[in-house]
Amino acid sequence: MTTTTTLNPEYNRETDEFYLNMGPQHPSTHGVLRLELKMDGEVINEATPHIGYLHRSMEKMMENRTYMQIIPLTDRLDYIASMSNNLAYVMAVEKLMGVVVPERAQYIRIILVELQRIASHLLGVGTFAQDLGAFGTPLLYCFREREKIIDIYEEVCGNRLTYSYFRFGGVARDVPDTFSDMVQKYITYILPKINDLERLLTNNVIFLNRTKGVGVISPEQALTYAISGPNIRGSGIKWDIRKAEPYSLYERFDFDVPIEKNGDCWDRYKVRIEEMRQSVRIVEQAIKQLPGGEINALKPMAMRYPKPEKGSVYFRTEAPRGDLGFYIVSDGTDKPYRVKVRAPSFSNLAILPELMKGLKIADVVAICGSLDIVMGEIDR
Amino acid sequence: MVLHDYGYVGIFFLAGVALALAALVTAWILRPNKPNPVKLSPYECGEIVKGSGWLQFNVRFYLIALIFVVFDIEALFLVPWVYAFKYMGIVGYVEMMIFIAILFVGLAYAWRKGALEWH
Amino acid sequence: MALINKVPIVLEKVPGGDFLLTQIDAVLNWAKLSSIWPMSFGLACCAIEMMATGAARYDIDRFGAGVFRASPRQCDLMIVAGTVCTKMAPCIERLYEQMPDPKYVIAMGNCAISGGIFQYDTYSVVKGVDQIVPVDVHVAGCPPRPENLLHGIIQLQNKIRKGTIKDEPITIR
Amino acid sequence: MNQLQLDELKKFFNNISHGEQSNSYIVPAKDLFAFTQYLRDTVDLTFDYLKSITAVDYNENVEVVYELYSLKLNISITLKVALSPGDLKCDSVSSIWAAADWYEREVYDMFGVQFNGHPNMKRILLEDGWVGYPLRKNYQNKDMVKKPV
Repeated sequence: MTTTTTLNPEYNRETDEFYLNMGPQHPSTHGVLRLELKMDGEVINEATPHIGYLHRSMEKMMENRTYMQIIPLTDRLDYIASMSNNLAYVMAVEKLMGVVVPERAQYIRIILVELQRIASHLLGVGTFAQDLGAFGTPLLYCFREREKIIDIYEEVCGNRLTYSYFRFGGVARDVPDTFSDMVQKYITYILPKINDLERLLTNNVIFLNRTKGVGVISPEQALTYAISGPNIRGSGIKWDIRKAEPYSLYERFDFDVPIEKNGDCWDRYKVRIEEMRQSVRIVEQAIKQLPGGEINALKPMAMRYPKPEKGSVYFRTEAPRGDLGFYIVSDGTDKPYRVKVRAPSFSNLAILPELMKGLKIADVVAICGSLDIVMGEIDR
Repeated sequence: MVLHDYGYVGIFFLAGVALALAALVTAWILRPNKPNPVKLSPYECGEIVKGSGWLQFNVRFYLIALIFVVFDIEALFLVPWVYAFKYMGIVGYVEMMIFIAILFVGLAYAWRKGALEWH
Repeated sequence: MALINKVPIVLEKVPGGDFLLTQIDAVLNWAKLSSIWPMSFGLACCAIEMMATGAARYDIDRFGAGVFRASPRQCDLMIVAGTVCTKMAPCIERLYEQMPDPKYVIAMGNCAISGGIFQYDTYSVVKGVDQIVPVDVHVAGCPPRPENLLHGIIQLQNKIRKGTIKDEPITIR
Repeated sequence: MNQLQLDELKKFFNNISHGEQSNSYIVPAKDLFAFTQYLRDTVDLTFDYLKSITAVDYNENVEVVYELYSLKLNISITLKVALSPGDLKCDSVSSIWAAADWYEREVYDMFGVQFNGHPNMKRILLEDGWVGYPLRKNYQNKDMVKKPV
């Protein structure tokens, strides 16, 4: 397909279309995503994403493992927010088995999941700013704050990135007694740091020129492409699963759902910053009301080898990247018959070709960063 | 032996060339040389290259490059003039203003001709 | 081969040449090992730990390896951080080939070493990156802690320190 | 949608029966398209959010599962379409919800269900030349080692 330039009648020449692979190994595709770009000079005519470079056949593996052996697999789906994956999977199986989780365990879960949301958004905002040319400074600030959250996780469940801390019926072990003042110290530490990050980035002229008005997603587009999380709230749709279908104890905490109106990259970034503040509010209230009591409803044997009766369940939660759902079909044995993971980044990425037409190649980087996708849960 | 002023410039020039050559030669001596077809194939993020780079581009890229070169050289000439500004009277000043005016006419022409439009 | 590899042949004839040879080796190896430039090439969860190693707290720059270059042309070290899938395998091979010599590979994480947690019931995972590229250092862990990766880089530096220009190992291709 | 609304639905589509859960319906393949069109377009229903399309291989039939959600009513429903393993054909809903494009490509990639009317019916996760559909229960692959229990 050739396009003619409108520069000057005398210079009217056809120009050829240029194929470019923003391939699997690229600093700003946030993992192994390949974007095949058909370009006229610098302007993109068509962008087709190719995924599957990290397809680890997880759903096939899950059919041959007991329910508990699947928990470490769910850590590696969205490896930036593995606590939220654990929560979604474990609550799905609990709903299937009809287990009521004790209060203390639910509070611990909510505190850890909201801290995970802060850590995930920190990494998302940090890499987004890094891709737009703010090389180093915001990323290192965000990683410094994130390392402090990881210290809390190491204290609680011993691992930095893949926790497998939740069990059916509660949590694996009780939190150490230094837990509450570590979290308390972190809350007072993080709020001014989020303001610093916002002061550094939000009204920065270069940041504005690169993100304002770029990659606008209209509400209808957002709904028909089923995008979720900060991306849909950036387009003005006030929808958060923690408010729409409150699971666990979310109706006890008051927090509001930040939305922005015109759905460009800048607004998605601002929604993420605001969501961090809301998560801090939730953790603040949860840590004050953290009750005593036992941390697991099931006896150890029942916890490790659950045998839910025949049936199927679809359960979804609000992961940092959006609507993370688990569809589990059980046939009464100790292994699930089928587990389907509804990954938010999968449909968040599907909207990419629609946004790319007519933009320049630099905008590809901005949009890909603002959608905050993770290849682990796209390719499963 | 009194070296004329230009002698010093000559030595300075030779030293520059010698340094550059030294870097190149040591690299040429030290680096292993194991070419193979895949290594010589163009790098495209790990994929096989599709289509080719040798194709007709939009002419605006070339025009912008040319205009940049012209005004870059202008800046080059401005630098020594700025340093010597104190020792030159009004003559130096007027001379440079004429030079800038000529280039300004060039810019106006390019702008009028539409070489700066991007779409 | 590079010109430097012909120097030992001359040096052997000269008395005390071996001493000089070891000094040349020391200088060359020191230059190589104190600026290993890794390629930013994260596949899965280990990539996040690699970024954490590059960040402020664990600071890979102390070992001269903090400059994560995007293109293989400017890298000496390929850190395979994550699960190698069958669709990605040809790309990894091509990237390894396109790196200039001398080049090294660190297999970071159990998935890159031997398929790790994705060993059984998987149809699309390559069980270990050493089936594709020659691996110099294996860094175990799932994901390995940043200290493990730093330890891996130190081991790689020790390996480079023992290199010599006398009989350049011919990499069988 | 409680029992009352199902009877009202039956006026339009007589052979829709109730699934085992509260909000799940078993829909025959031939009027799936019309039913989903109806679900999305009627003003008081507006199931405008397609959560996911997936499939389950029950050996005697392959069941394609549609998860829908209406932001307005804040209700989720599940549609199940049973396909015989012989001819895995189904209507594509990608013209109703654009998200279905990739979902259906993934179901085709993993189960081999052909969605007619789909703009770009190709594999999405596996290489194009891959043989076989991995998530089918009868999928054989020589380098897939069974986990020793």
